[in-house]
Amino acid sequence: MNLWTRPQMAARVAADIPEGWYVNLGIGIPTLVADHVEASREVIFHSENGVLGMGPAPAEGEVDPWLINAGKQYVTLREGGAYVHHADSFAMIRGGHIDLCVLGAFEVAENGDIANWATSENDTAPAVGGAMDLAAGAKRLWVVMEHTTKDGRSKLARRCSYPLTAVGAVKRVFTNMAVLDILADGFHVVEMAEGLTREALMAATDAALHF
Amino acid sequence: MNLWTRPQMAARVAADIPEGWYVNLGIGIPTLVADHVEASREVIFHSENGVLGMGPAPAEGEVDPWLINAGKQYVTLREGGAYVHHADSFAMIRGGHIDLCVLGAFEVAENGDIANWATSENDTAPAVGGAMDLAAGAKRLWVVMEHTTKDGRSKLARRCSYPLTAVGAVKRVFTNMAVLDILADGFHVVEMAEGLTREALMAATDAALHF
Amino acid sequence: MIDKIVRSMAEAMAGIADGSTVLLGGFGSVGQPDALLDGLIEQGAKDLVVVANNAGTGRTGLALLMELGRVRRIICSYPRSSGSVVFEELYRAGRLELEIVPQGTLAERMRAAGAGVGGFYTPTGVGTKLAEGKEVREIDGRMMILETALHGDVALVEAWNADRWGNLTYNKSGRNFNAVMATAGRMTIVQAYHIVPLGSLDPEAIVTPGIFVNRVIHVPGVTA
Amino acid sequence: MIDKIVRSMAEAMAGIADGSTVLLGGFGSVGQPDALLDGLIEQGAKDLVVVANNAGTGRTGLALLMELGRVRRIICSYPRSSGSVVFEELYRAGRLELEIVPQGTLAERMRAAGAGVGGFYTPTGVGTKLAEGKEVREIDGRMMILETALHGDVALVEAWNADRWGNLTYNKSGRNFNAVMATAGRMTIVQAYHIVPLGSLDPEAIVTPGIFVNRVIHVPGVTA
Repeated sequence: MNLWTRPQMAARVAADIPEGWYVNLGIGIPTLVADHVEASREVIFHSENGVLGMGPAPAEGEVDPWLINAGKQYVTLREGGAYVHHADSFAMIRGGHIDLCVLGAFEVAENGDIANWATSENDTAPAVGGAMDLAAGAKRLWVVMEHTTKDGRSKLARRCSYPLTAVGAVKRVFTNMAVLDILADGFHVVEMAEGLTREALMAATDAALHF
Repeated sequence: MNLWTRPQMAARVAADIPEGWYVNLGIGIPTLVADHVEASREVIFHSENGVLGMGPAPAEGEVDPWLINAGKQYVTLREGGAYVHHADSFAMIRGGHIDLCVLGAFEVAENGDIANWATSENDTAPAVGGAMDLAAGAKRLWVVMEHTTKDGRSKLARRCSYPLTAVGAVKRVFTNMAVLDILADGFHVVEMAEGLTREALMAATDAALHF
Repeated sequence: MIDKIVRSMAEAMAGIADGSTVLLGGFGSVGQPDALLDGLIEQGAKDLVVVANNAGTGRTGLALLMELGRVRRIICSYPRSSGSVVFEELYRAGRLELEIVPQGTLAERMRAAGAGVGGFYTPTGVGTKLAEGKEVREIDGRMMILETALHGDVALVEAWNADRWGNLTYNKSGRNFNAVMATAGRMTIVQAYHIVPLGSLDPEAIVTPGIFVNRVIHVPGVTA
Repeated sequence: MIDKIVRSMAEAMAGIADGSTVLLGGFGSVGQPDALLDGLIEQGAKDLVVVANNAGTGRTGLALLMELGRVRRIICSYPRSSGSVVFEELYRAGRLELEIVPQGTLAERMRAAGAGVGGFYTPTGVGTKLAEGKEVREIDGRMMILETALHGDVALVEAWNADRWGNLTYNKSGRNFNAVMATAGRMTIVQAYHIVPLGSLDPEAIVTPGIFVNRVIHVPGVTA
């Protein structure tokens, strides 16, 4: 059994993105997705801080300190890219113009709820950033995350236990074990890591799975 | 008795505009106001259709068909001017950034109500344009208009009889007979045309006047 | 490769359905997508709701579309002008529904649609007959009315420069409603005076990023 | 002659009152008006409400302003970051009020303030704890919550180019919240890298027209 690595998970997400989509990638594994889309295949990446048509990290010595992404990393702008201000940038998100948003998460529920911004109801100083806007506003929300927490608890759940980011928003989940669609009746397994058994996947998942 | 001419009324309005104000001028006599502000005195004129820093009509042979004002007349752009789209242009108006709007009117009431877009409750095909936005949104609304209709009826009234453009918005009125401020208790005469008597002004006005 | 440039008007107009709400850019004669309007007349969609600042003049363009009986309803701020003969005939004959919206509210309602805002409160129109039937509430000591987002199934836009990603710039006061409507159309179709290579537009000066644009057709026009 | 350029930081900061709501541009370290923040620290206003995307890092700038006890409340989307030590100390000690707002709602609330919109309905946050106590209504088949305009008494903005009328351009991702906050401040104060002659900015590419700007101070900075 070979669970997928983080780069493999990112590559798997990238494989599902058609040319021409406008895509916003969250911090963490989602950010890696861009590395797996060849520049010749035109996918247009958006960053909340007003960058549309974001390119890869700059070559060493070519960093422009004025050009960062929402994760505060230095990036570049592709030919055809544009800069906008924050309200216009979020108009793209909230107005349903972003074809796809890929986020990490603490939990995803079988009804599409996502929890990815606070780990308890009494989190001291929670920080939401643009997650709620993205989750509620993008045309499609996909999540890429480890299937379980470090101590083995399933991150796929019947209902989220952490504070929600958005209700019923997630359409597809990519984990290190499987790719799952969320339909009206819950998680549907689209693909599994090579050698993983249905039983093992079920054992690792705290929700019903449809195969 | 010399009632003021339209150019004199416009000049009188212009005299009250301090340098540095952002000003939107309505169609008709208000448009003439710009001709009475010397270019050396920097008043910045705004037009609803996305022109800030509008200059005078172009010299003959120098018309740019892409540059018109809200009255659909050819204009120019001053150094320091900018083009914006309609939502941004009305954000300037509605957000209270325009220091002064000067409009024409059918009627102005002593409570500051203005009626300038439709002449009866059943007007076939009324046309409001940006009048309501300007009247409600500008920091100050002044009206410049003839004191009476062609058939001698007062355009200053206790209450407007025509459909309103905005409620309690007008601060100052410039007519061919007088300049009047509107305060909590009604019209206050600031200035009268030379030779006009108080009695003549009161006779021409269908509202109480404070001198 | 993304290429939003279409080669024919038929391609530009493909799929516009009867009953569509069509947003029509321009203010006066500046920035009107005349070629797209001709294309729409040719294309045949009917029972349309048209959103435009004005209601057409003469007997071409929007006026012709209305005269052909293809427009059910018009939403505009200023329908009446010296040449708006077709509008006035149809309106008087009761063959055209009219919704008058203050110009700024009209722009803001489409901006809201483009930005995912469902509705908003504005002081514009409070106490007037255009506020009749609208929810009123006091916010920050000021009476305001509720206005709702105005989406288009289609937006017809005139731009100055366009590239194959659909990035747009406009020319002077031609920007007007075009840049707002581009964001509010589910299908935004652009006629552009100039098609320029990708990367030739200054990323600091692109007014409508391509994300808001679906199709671009090159219409050089007589004014250049 | 209109001249919004001020010659000293004291002049730039004049009149900022205790209790002011201060909008603070920037995202991460890009576009932060650091010189104006230093000016505000020097100026002395206290009991401030600060609106910013982040809650400061290290012990300078916003973090220092907070550490000096001058900030009563912070409204932001993402207060916690690796270097936000001062914020965390004060927040844990109960000496700082915190209002968390989704980043897009934060931007939109200030855009609303600048555009004369009193409040608006958005789906962002529906069903989450950030929607608690907020009015919910269904619009167009979707649940939305009411958010209200967020005005600043003062907006502190960093720009790239400015002229004496206060027209501004920004540099790349430095535009961020700056251009939005500029419209939402009753007094908008700008630090600009470059002061350029009136007329040298392309009227098609001015991002913030001077109508939104009250004062500009030239801060060349180390990055040029």
